[in-house]
Amino acid sequence: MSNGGGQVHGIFGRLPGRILRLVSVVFGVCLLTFVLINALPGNVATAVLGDQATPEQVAALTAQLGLDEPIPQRFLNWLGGVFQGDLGSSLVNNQPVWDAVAQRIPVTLELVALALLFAIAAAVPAAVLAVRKPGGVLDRVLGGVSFSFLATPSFLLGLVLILVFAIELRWFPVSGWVPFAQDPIGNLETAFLPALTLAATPFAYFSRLLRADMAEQLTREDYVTTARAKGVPRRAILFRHVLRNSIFPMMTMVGLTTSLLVGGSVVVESIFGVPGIGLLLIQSITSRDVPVVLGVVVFIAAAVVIVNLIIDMLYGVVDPRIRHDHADA
Amino acid sequence: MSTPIPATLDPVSVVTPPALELTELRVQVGDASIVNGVSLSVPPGKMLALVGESGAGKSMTAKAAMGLLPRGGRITGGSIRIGGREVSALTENEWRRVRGSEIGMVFQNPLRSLNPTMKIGTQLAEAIRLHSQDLSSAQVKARSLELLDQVQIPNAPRRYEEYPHQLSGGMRQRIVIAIALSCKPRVLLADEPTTALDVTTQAEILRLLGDLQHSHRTAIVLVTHDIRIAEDHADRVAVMYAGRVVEDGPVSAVINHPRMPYTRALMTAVPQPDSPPHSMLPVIDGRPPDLRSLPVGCAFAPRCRFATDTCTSADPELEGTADHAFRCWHPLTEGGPDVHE
Amino acid sequence: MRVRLAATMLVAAALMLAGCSGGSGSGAEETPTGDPVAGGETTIVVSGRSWAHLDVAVPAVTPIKPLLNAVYDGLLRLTPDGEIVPWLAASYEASDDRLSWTLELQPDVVFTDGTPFNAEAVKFNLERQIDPDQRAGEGGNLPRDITVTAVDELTVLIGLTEPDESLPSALATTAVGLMASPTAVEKWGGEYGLHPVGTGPFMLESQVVGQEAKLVKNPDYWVKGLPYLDRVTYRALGSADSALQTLRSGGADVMDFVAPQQADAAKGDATLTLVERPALSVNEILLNTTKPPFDDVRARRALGYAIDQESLAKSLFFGYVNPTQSPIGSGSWAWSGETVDGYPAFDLDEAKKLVEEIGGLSFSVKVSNTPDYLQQMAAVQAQLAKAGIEMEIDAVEPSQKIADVFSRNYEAGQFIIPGLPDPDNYVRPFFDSTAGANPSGLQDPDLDALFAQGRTTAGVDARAEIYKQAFERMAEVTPVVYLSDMPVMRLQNQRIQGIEYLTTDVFYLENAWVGGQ
Amino acid sequence: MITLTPETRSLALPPPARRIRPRWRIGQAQVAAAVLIAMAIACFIVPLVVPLPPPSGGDLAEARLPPLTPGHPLGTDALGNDMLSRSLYGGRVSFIVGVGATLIGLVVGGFLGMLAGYKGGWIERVLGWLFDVLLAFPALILALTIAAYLGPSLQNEIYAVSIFLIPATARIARASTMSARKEEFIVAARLAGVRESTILRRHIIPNISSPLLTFAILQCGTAMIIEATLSFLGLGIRPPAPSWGNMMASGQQSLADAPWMVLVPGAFLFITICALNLLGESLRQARDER
Repeated sequence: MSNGGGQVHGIFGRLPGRILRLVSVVFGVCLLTFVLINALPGNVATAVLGDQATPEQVAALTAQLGLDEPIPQRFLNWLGGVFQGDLGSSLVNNQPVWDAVAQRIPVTLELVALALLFAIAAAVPAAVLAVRKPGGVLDRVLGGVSFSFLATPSFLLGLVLILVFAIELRWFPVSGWVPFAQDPIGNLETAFLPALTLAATPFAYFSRLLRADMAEQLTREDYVTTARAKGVPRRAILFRHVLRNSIFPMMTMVGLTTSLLVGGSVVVESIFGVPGIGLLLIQSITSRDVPVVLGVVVFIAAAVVIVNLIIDMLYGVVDPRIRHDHADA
Repeated sequence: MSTPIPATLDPVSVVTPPALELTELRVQVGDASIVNGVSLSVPPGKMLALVGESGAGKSMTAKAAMGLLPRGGRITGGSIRIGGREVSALTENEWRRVRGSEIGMVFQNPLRSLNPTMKIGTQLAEAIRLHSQDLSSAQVKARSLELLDQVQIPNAPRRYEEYPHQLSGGMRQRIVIAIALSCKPRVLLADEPTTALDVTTQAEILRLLGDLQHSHRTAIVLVTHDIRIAEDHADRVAVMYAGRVVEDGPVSAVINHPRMPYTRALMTAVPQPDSPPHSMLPVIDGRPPDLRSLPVGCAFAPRCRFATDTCTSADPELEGTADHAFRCWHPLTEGGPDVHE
Repeated sequence: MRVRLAATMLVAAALMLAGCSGGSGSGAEETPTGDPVAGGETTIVVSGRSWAHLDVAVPAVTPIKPLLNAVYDGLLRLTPDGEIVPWLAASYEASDDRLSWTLELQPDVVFTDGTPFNAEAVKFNLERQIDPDQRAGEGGNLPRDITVTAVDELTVLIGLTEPDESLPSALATTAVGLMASPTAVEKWGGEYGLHPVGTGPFMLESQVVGQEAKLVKNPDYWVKGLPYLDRVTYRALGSADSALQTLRSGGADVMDFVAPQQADAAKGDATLTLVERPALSVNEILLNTTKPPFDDVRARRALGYAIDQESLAKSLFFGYVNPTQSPIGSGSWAWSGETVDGYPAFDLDEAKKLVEEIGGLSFSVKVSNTPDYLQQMAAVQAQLAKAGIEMEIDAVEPSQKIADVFSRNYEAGQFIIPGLPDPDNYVRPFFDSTAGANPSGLQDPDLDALFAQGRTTAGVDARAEIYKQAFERMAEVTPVVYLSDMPVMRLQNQRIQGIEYLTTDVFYLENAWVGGQ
Repeated sequence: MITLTPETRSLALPPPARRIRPRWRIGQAQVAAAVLIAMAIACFIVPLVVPLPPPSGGDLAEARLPPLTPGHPLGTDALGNDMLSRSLYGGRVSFIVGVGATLIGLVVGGFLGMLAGYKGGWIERVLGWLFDVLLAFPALILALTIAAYLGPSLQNEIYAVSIFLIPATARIARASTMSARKEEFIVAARLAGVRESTILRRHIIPNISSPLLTFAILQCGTAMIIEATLSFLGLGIRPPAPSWGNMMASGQQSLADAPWMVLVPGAFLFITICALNLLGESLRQARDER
């Protein structure tokens, strides 16, 4: 995920390099997960067999699942399967990992996307208001709010939001999930509170970053003075000139927070009963369902790396300096 | 309080008020008084060079004239009149209608004066559309291309669609000038416009300013620390030191018959083409005063050869003819020693 | 023919009985106001428990029975009063020597995938339960060596090697009695648990395994006119508080498996009704009698004396539970009363005396790592400390706890065994050395004899007397000490009515309907 | 000597506004540091000095008492344990996990980052790849997996949480090492043949220590939040041993009717992390303005 710096040439020139990097990172994640799960204590068979397990049955299942083979061997088998698109199936209910994950990833991605949207939609105006009078009341209030969000665990925030918005005000349902395809409005209603809970931390990061970046531009960049000399009104300067240049640090931050959000959604999904990937991971970890844990982790890592790859590409598209690098400047 | 200098009896100025007139302007930033009673007047179509070391307050004077004082800066005295209209007490909204239409500004560092992520055309069109909402976008584009031609930018339609990083420093400074002149302002403030450019581009830009001055009858205030630029291009010269004008007069008079020792020192500190090779560059020793605690009397006294007790005890008044004034107890006499021994 | 007619009448009567009176239980919460209205949908929420699949013959750590009983029908059924009545099996009769049982099946019953429900299907299901490879979760409730023969299209004969009076209870209250469609089982094989097909009132429309199951009405359910509801959504949540708030906010009509804490939190809310049933399961600490320190009966009895069930019930469980001295709750016919002679009830001095006698007692208890269980063990730890007993809490995943305890790799383990009315189902396998996994490792011939006798003696009263003696014997030998009984509690709002709540963790939904508002 | 080098006006004059602001910020840092020290003293020293009821083993009869009941200023939890003493003892765990994990992150991450930044070449590529892998792996899930399998001891929790901090710290270390490496005095030292280890020790480490330190302080807060989240998911320190995280986790079940059981530990955590963030932020801004 190194940023788009370094030697600059056409945005598509760097694609093969980036794809190779993506594959190597996802491979690294698979290796790390596999070692992590198999080298650690806890026997899958007993967990799956439950209370009627007799030693012979445990041994039979262990052999059937190939759990007695050395770890490298099992990793290669698993990897072989991955290349044929077969992630194996759950030990608990034989559901192909692919179905279980494919059914839930869109929910988590929607939640993360909504959370990012909320965070950005709130951070931009907040930062603009704060930066109009650096050190002013609004600036301190924004600082205070961001710090308090960073200091509150998301599960506490979630429960408090339930108490306020779902119970007292009855604006939103407490839990449950309506798929977007089925009923978009219902979907947004059920997704609102979880996304809001998830959006707290990124909001804090984004607003701090934006405020600092805009404040610096206002004091240090000459094109702001040019704009003022043109008679451009202050609000237009902030939105049309300064915000435009804050996009880049923001994009990097969005990349960084995506992996944070996917991790954070685990908690939010369990409180609001959202059928996302996070909860599947917790259930599969507690029931030692190795193939599902692996499948989920690979999906999450791939999603995070792809998001950052897209952001890298976007740098080229959004930043004219990169897009038109052949100029004679 | 020195008497304001009556405008010179130029037939044109009698009818129309000076494009820019500062009288006893005082500006403070925090507890430092940067500008201590500056009076200047620039008739339309004329160029005044404001010369002085950095920290002399010349740039702050220009910013004050544009209402672009930094945070914590405020006008504490005197008046600013643009085209006869008093502007020192305008509100931000009122200033916005003046900036760009009545008065324009060009800055020192062309590489950073244009928004890197915006096309040249957009930044130019924005300036035009700001002060004349009635134009259609086609008319605005036409006007922009016309401006680009006026500032001698080759192949304007292609440049219109390009980004700042695709242009050279000189080219970008031309764009900034085009922006500043987009709404035919009365006054153009050029704050060290060529300092960051190489010598050849410097000459082109200054010549461009001269042409625009005459073609648009715009009054130009050229802020610079290099007195030689003033000699070649300006009609009048005002030398500033420690926030005050210490000598003001037509170029020929000030350059050839400087009366204030500091002006002479400024000129000799510049390498002359005909001075012998490897000759030591004459230097004015000492450093500009701290503007938070100005010394009594003439601010230049501590660094002046001719300083006497009177210089350090009483503040010299502006004296001399209406056309060529200076502020010094011991003005240099005609034919006096040119070079300090 | 006559028998079948009578059976259908009996079934109808049972339904009417269940539908109107709604069984015992305090409060007038279930007397339905007005006639049932067809249509509408409901949502049921639960917290702290989830399902991995809906296959009746595969082990499941914490199965959710209401979900199973919505999709599948049982051969027999339990009524809210604890009575076993015919269901898919219109009638059931034991031979004189009690060695064979004849089941007459309901006619014209079809699985939701079109497969006819007949003797062949019953044979397939029962044999699947006892198939060693299948490793059925509750298969242990059927004798290993039963034989099943399909006499004719609608008659099944079950042969036993020795009498098993708990068979009807097994078929009525455990998963072995639930009938799955043979075609579906063969078609899906290992994945059948994700595509359950039964004859029940509802069919599985879609699910996110372990989180949300959406059930839709079975249009040609064999009991005409039922079910009333069109759709049922069953949702598992990670936090008990958010489950309760969902119910309060109207996002759900029923909250299943309500913990005492939530029951207490909801008591002020007039719109919610707490459905209480006499307890069947018991909150207990199982002791491994094969290893120190609990190979010494004095150590086991010291534990009993040191646990003050009264104060646990009052302050930790808000008075919703009762102290108990027997391994089965008061909801069962085999319950022998509040006190059982010989049980070491709370007596701190006695506990201290015993601890001194054996020279100190310290051990570790395996507990499921959820906040509520951990809290209970912390409370017990504090009480035991007063008697000089040192208990260390070893919190593990539920599946890990079960695996450790059943392979006797433990000293003490906290359990709340899913309560069933017949002690033969879930008490005997834990303590009878001749049967089941016997995790306590108890080798007590007298107790084994009593359990065997209990299983083979006909007649409820006779069996009750035998189990009374068995519980007294257990009280003396103390392989287990009790914290309290554990009734299954549910919360529901006024919108839904007609749900049949049982003493076990099951409730039937075909009679449920949602009122106007 | 007339300074002829072209200086833009804004730099020539030190605008007074900029001079005032740092003083206000440094005040902020002192307040934050004071709060942190007070909290640390409260958690580690007060329980030894002031006779407080034991954090666990409380009497059930006194369960669920609201704050300000006599004898229990902050009330009691579901088992009758005094909330104040539990919060203080619990604070120790959160501090230990927070500081411990951050230290590991600082040392391991810092070293790896410095190595990658200084050495460059294939070492940087390999380490860079490793950092990307760890960053691509959502940290909470990584911590979850480790805590779930290693079991709930304090030490395991520190490892679980530190995994999260290592890649982030390493990136900062690499960036500041690379910029420090370009400084003339480092190039000069290398040319003079000074041994690499001394260069690292004497030049690089002091240079990158201040950005790393301020970053570490900010990470400390994040580590405490992760500890609380792990406890909520049932994988943190086991009750009866108190930690702010598991107190909140067990308290959240009765948020509606006994909110103080969650809000008291929540407040302690909130104040500590706010102070940490404030301290980190002020140090960072003070450093930026230098």
